[in-house]
Amino acid sequence: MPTEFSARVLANRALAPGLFVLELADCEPLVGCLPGQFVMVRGEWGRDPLLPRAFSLLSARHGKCELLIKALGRGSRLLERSAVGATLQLLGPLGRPFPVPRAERRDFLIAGGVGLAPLLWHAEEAVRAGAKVELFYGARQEAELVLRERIEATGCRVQFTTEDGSFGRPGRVTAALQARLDEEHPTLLTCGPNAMMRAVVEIARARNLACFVSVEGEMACGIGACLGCAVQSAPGAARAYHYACIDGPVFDALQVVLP
Amino acid sequence: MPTEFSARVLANRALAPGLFVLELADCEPLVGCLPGQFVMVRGEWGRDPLLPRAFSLLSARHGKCELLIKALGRGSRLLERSAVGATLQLLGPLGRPFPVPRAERRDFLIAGGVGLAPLLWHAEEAVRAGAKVELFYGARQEAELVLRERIEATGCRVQFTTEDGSFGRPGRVTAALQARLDEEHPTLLTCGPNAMMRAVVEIARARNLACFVSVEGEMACGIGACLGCAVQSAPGAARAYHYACIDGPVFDALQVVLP
Amino acid sequence: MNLRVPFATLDCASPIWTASGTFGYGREFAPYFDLARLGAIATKGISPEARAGNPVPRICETASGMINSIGLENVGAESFGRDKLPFLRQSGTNVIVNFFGETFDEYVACAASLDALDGVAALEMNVSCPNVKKGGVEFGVIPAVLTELTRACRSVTKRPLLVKLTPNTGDIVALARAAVAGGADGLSVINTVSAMAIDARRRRPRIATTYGGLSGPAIKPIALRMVHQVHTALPEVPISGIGGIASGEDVVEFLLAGATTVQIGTLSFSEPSAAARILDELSAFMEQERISDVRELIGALVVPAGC
Amino acid sequence: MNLRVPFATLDCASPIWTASGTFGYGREFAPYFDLARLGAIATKGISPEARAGNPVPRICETASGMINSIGLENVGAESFGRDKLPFLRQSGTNVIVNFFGETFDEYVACAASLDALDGVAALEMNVSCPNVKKGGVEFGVIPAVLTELTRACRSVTKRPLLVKLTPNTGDIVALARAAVAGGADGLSVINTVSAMAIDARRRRPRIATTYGGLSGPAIKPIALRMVHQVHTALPEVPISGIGGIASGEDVVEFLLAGATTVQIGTLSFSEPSAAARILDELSAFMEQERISDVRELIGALVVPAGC
Ligand SMILES: Cc1cc2nc3c(=O)[nH]c(=O)nc-3n(C[C@H](O)[C@H](O)[C@H](O)COP(=O)(O)OP(=O)(O)OC[C@H]3O[C@@H](n4cnc5c(N)ncnc54)[C@H](O)[C@@H]3O)c2cc1C
Ligand SMILES: Cc1cc2nc3c(=O)[nH]c(=O)nc-3n(C[C@H](O)[C@H](O)[C@H](O)COP(=O)(O)OP(=O)(O)OC[C@H]3O[C@@H](n4cnc5c(N)ncnc54)[C@H](O)[C@@H]3O)c2cc1C
Ligand SMILES: Cc1cc2nc3c(=O)[nH]c(=O)nc-3n(C[C@H](O)[C@H](O)[C@H](O)COP(=O)(O)O)c2cc1C
Ligand SMILES: Cc1cc2nc3c(=O)[nH]c(=O)nc-3n(C[C@H](O)[C@H](O)[C@H](O)COP(=O)(O)O)c2cc1C
Ligand code: FES
Ligand code: FES
Repeated sequence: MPTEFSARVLANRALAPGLFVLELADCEPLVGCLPGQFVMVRGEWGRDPLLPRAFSLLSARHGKCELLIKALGRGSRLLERSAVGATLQLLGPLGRPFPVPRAERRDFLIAGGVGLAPLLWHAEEAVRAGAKVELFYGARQEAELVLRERIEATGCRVQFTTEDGSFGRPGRVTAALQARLDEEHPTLLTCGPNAMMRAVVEIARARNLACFVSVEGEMACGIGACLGCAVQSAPGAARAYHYACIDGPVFDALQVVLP
Repeated sequence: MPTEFSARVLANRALAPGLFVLELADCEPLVGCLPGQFVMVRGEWGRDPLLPRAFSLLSARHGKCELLIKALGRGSRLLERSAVGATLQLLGPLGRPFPVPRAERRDFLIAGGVGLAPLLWHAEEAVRAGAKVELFYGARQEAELVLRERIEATGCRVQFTTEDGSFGRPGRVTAALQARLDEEHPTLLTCGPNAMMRAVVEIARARNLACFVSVEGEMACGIGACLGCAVQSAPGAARAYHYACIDGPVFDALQVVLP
Repeated sequence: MNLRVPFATLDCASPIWTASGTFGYGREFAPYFDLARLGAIATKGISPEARAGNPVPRICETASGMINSIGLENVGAESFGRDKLPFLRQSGTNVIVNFFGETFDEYVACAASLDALDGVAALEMNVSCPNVKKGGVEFGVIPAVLTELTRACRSVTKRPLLVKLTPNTGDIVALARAAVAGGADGLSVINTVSAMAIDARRRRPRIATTYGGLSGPAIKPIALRMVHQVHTALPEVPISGIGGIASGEDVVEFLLAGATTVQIGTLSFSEPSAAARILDELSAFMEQERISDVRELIGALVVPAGC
Repeated sequence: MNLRVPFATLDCASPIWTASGTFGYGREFAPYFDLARLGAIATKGISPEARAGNPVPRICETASGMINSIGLENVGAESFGRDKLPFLRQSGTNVIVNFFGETFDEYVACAASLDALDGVAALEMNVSCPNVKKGGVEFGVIPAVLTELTRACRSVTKRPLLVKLTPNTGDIVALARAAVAGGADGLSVINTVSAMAIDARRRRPRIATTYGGLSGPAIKPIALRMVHQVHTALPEVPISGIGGIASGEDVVEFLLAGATTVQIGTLSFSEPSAAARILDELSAFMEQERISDVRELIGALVVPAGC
C-alpha cells in the first residue's frame, strides 16, 4: 500500500554538475518495494511548485532510500539545494516494478541518463539473486556517466558508452547493445530518454526479444486519480490509454506506444 | 543607495519556540546603515511566497547582518528552516532610521516582541556613542523575552515586563514606562505591536514627549513603487498618506495615524 | 464541536467535499483516510457513454496551479453504476454524481439514468468544463440556455440538482440566477479557468488541446470573489465553494464568503490525504477561535461600511 | 542578436516594457538597472486631477500572486508633466502614459492634455481597472462603449493609442475587436483579474475595498490564453502581453502566442531589477536556440493539426 510520509535528508551528494543523489531516512513504508517502482516527492516550499515530482528508486533498504536526480526544472533544482536534515514529503511505493530477476532469465539493462537508477538497483538485486545481467549505460560525455564505481562493484558485465567518445565505447548505447545481441538472446529492460527507449524497442521487435520500458511523463497524482499520465495503448488494445502511474511505469513494450 | 544582493546564512539560532535570529554574510551593501532601517528578504523558493518580506536589522556590521524573526506565516516559517550555507536574496538598506543617538538626548526605548530588533541595536549604538538610553521590553511570558544577555551586556538600564508575571515586572510594558516617566522627560522610541505603540503615543501626547514609532504593514516592494504601504497622515497634513517604506518605517508620531 | 451541515436536502458529516475529476471514483483515496469524514464525494464527470478522453499531454504545472485537459474521460453511466458506485455507496459519505452530455438531450438522458441508480445522493451538472468542444462551455455561458437545460434535467430527477458554474464569464451572478431560475437546488462555484501554457523551446502548446482548465491555489482569489458575489446576490441558495483550497483557513474564507460547503480539488493530487488534513485544520481553527458550530461561519463575513 | 521591435509606430530597444502601476514613475527603479534597455515604460495611471487612492489595506499576497486595490492613486496630469515626465524623458526609453478618467469626458480630456506633453511616446488607455467604482471597469466591458470611448480618445491625440483590456469578461476577442474598431493602434492584454481574499480570524476582507485585482505568476496562464485568442482573431494588431511574467522563457511564451512586446508587472516588486534579469534571460535563450532576431518568435507558435 502506498503511504504518505516524511523523510529526512541524510545526504545530498553531487555526482556531476546537475546530477546528485539524495539519501533519505525514515523510509520504512518503502520496505519490500522493487526496482522500477517510484515515489512522489515534495519539498518544504510554498504552493509553488504545487505538484510533487516522481522519482524512481535507486535503492530502498533498511528504512533508507536513494534517489538519483538530474537538476532540470523548478522542482529538481529546489531538491538539489536540499540541506542535510531537511524534511521531504514522500508518497510511495508506487507503480509496477521491472520483472523480478530470475536465475533462468538473462537481462540486458539499457540505461540512459538518470534512467540508470532503477536498472542499477535491478542489477544489484539480480546479482544477489544469482541472476546474470549485463548493463549498457550511455551518456553524452564522461562526466555524465555517474556511479561507475558502484556499477562496477556489482560485478556484472558493463558496457559504458559516450556519444563524444570521452569514456567507454564511442557512440550510442543502442549500437553497443546491437553488437552484443549478435551473441545473446536476452530480455531487454530499459529506462532513459524516450528516443533511446524507442530505439531499444525497435531492436527488440526486430530480434523478437522480450522488452520492458519504464515510461516517464507528466504526473500529477501518482495514484490513478488525475488521468494525466496517459500513455497510448498499442494498436488493437481494449483501452485507448494505459496509465503510467498505476499500470506502469514499467510496461511490456508490446502494451504501449512510447511518446 | 539600496542594492539587491545575495547573502549567505552563517547561523540560524532558535531563541524560543518560533523566535530565531538569522546571521547573514556577504552584506557589504549594508555598511553604514542605521537602527530602524530594514531589508526585504526572499528565500530560494518558487513563486510562492511571491513577495519579499521586510525585516528590521538587529545589526549590520563588518559585512554581516542579523535579523530577529518571529515565525508567523508562510514566509517567516520558510525562513525559520533556512539551512546554514543557504542563500537569501536581500534588498537594502531601506527606509529611514530612528534618530541617531546623541549624548545630549535621553532616549527611552519601548520594545514589544520582535520590535526589539532595531531598538536593541539602537541601544548598542547609543552606548558606543556615549548616549544614555533606557530599554523597556515586554512580552507575554518569560520565554518570549529573548536576547536578555545581550541586552544586559549593553549596560543600559533595562526594565523587562511580562504580562503573566513570569519574569521582570508583571503587566504591560507601557505601565512600566508610565511609572518611570514620573521621574524623567525623555524622547520615546518605540517598535512593536500597533496596540502597544498606540499606547506609547498616547503617553507621549499626554506628557508632551517627542515620540518616534516604527510602523509595520503590508509591503510589496519596499521602494515606493507599489503604494501598498500607505499609512494615514495625521489630520491636517498636506498629503492623505505617507509611505512606510520610503517616508518611514520610523515616523515622528505626530506625522501619522497608527493603523 | 459541530461540523455537520445541511446542503439542500443533503445531510453532510462535514463541509468538506472532494471535487469532481480530482478524486477519481473515491476508491483511489481510500488507503489514505476515512472517506466517511467527507460531507460528500463528487465523482468524475459521467457521460451517457464511456469516453477515452483527450490526447496527451493532458496536464501541465503552472505557478501554484495546473492546467488540465483530460477531456472528461470516464467509464460511462452504465459502467459507473455497475463498477464504481458499489464501492462509493458503502463509503459512508454522500455520493454526488457529476455529469454532462454532448447535446441537450444527452444531458437530460444522463440525468435520468443516474437518477435511477441506488445510492446517488445528488447530481452535479457540469456545464462549465472548457475542455470539450461540443459538450462543455456552450451550455454554461448563455443564461437562457442554462435555465432551460437546468429545468429539463431538474424535471427528470428527484434528487437535489447542483449546477456547477464556469468562471469564464464577465457576469457570474447572471449565470447563478439563470441556474436557479431553472430549478437548481444548489450551485458549485467554480470550475476551472480557461488557460494556456507553451513549451518555449518546442514552440508548442503544453496541452494537446491548446487550451485547458486552470486549477489550484492560483485561482483561489478568483473563486472566492465569485462565491461572495453569488452569495450576496442570492443569499438563500446553498453554494459549494471550489477553487484552490489548500488549508483549513482557506475553508473558513469560503464559508465566510457564503459557501455552505467547499470542495477540495487539485490539492488531492499533491497530497492524497489533503481533504482530511484540511478538515483537521478546520477543527483546530474552530477550537482556537472558540467556534462551536461550523454553521456560524457561513456568510459571516463582516464588510466594514463604506467599502 | 537583434532585440529591437517595432510596436505600432514606436521603435522599441527590446520587447520588454514595464507595466503601469508597478514601476512607479520610473525613477524609483533607476538605481537598479539602465532603463534605456527597456522598450518602454508604462507610467502609473494618470487622471486629470490627482487622486489620493483607496484606504488601507491595499495589497495582500496570494499563492504566486497578489491582490491590489491602490485605487489609481496618482499625482494628476499636470503634476505628472511638471514633476515626473522630465526624468522619464531623459531615461532613454519610450514613455507610454497610462491614463483614465471617471467619466467619458474626463477620459477624453485626459488624453488631450497628455497628448500636449513633450516626450510622451504613446498613450495606454486603462479601461479595465476593476478597482474604482466610477472610472474603471464599466468602460471596458461593453463593446459598444469601448469602441466609442476609443474613438473619442483616438481623435484627440496624434500619438499611438493602446487600449488595455480587462480579463473580467467571457469574450476577450469581442473587446479586442471593439477597441480596434474604435481606432486602437495596439492592445495591452491583460489587466488584473477581479479577486478577493479574507482574513479568516478577523472575518474581514483583506483589501479595504473588498475586491481587488489579482496579478503575478498565478494569472500568467490566463493572460497567455487571452493573448493567443486575440492574436488568432486579429493577427495584424500589435499586442503587448501582460500577466505574471517572471522569466525569459515566460517572455518567449507570450511572443510565440502573438505578443509583439510584453510588460513586466508584479515581478518588479519582488525584485526591482526583474525586467533587466528577464531581458538577460531572453538573450540567453535566443543564443542557446540560435535565434538571431527576436521578431522571429512573434506569433511563431506551432499548433499541431487536429488540436
Ligand atoms: C515514473 C517516473 C520516474 C522518474 N524518475 C526520475 C529519476 O529517477 N530521476 C530524475 O531525475 N527524474 C525522474 N523523473 C522525472 C522527474 O519526475 C521530473 O519530471 C524531473 O525532475 C523534472 O522536474 P522539474 O521540477 O525539475 O522540472 P519542471 O520543468 O519544473 O517540471 C514541470 C512539470 O513537468 C513535468 N516534467 C518535466 N519534465 C519531465 C520529464 N522528463 N518526465 C516527466 N515529467 C516531466 C514535471 O513532473 C512537472 O510536473 C521521473 C519521472 C517519472 C514519471
Ligand atoms: C518595516 C518592517 C519591519 C519588520 N521587521 C520585522 C522583524 O524585525 N522581525 C519580524 O519577525 N518581522 C518583521 N516584520 C514583519 C515581516 O515583514 C512579516 O510581515 C512577518 O514575518 C509575517 O510574514 P509571513 O510571511 O510569516 O506571514 P504571511 O502571513 O505569509 O504574510 C503575508 C503577507 O502579509 C504581510 N504581513 C503579515 N503580517 C504582517 C505584519 N505584522 N506586518 C507587516 N506585514 C505583514 C507579509 O509581509 C506578507 O506580504 C517587519 C515588517 C515591516 C513592514
Ligand atoms: C484533472 C482535473 C479533472 C477535472 N474533471 C472535472 C470533471 O470531470 N467535472 C467537473 O465538473 N469538474 C472537473 N474538474 C474541476 C474541479 O472539480 C474543480 O472545479 C477545479 O479543479 C477547481 O478546484 P481546485 O482549484 O481545488 O482544483 C477537474 C479538475 C481537474 C484538475
Ligand atoms: C499595485 C498595482 C498597481 C497597478 N496600477 C495600474 C494602473 O494604474 N493602470 C493600469 O492600467 N494597470 C495597473 N496595474 C496592472 C498592471 O499594469 C498589470 O496589467 C497587471 O498587474 C498584470 O501584470 P503582472 O501579473 O505582471 O503584474 C497595476 C497592478 C498592480 C499590481
Ligand atoms: S499520475 Fe495521476 S493518474 Fe497517473
Ligand atoms: S512597500 Fe511598495 S510603496 Fe512602500
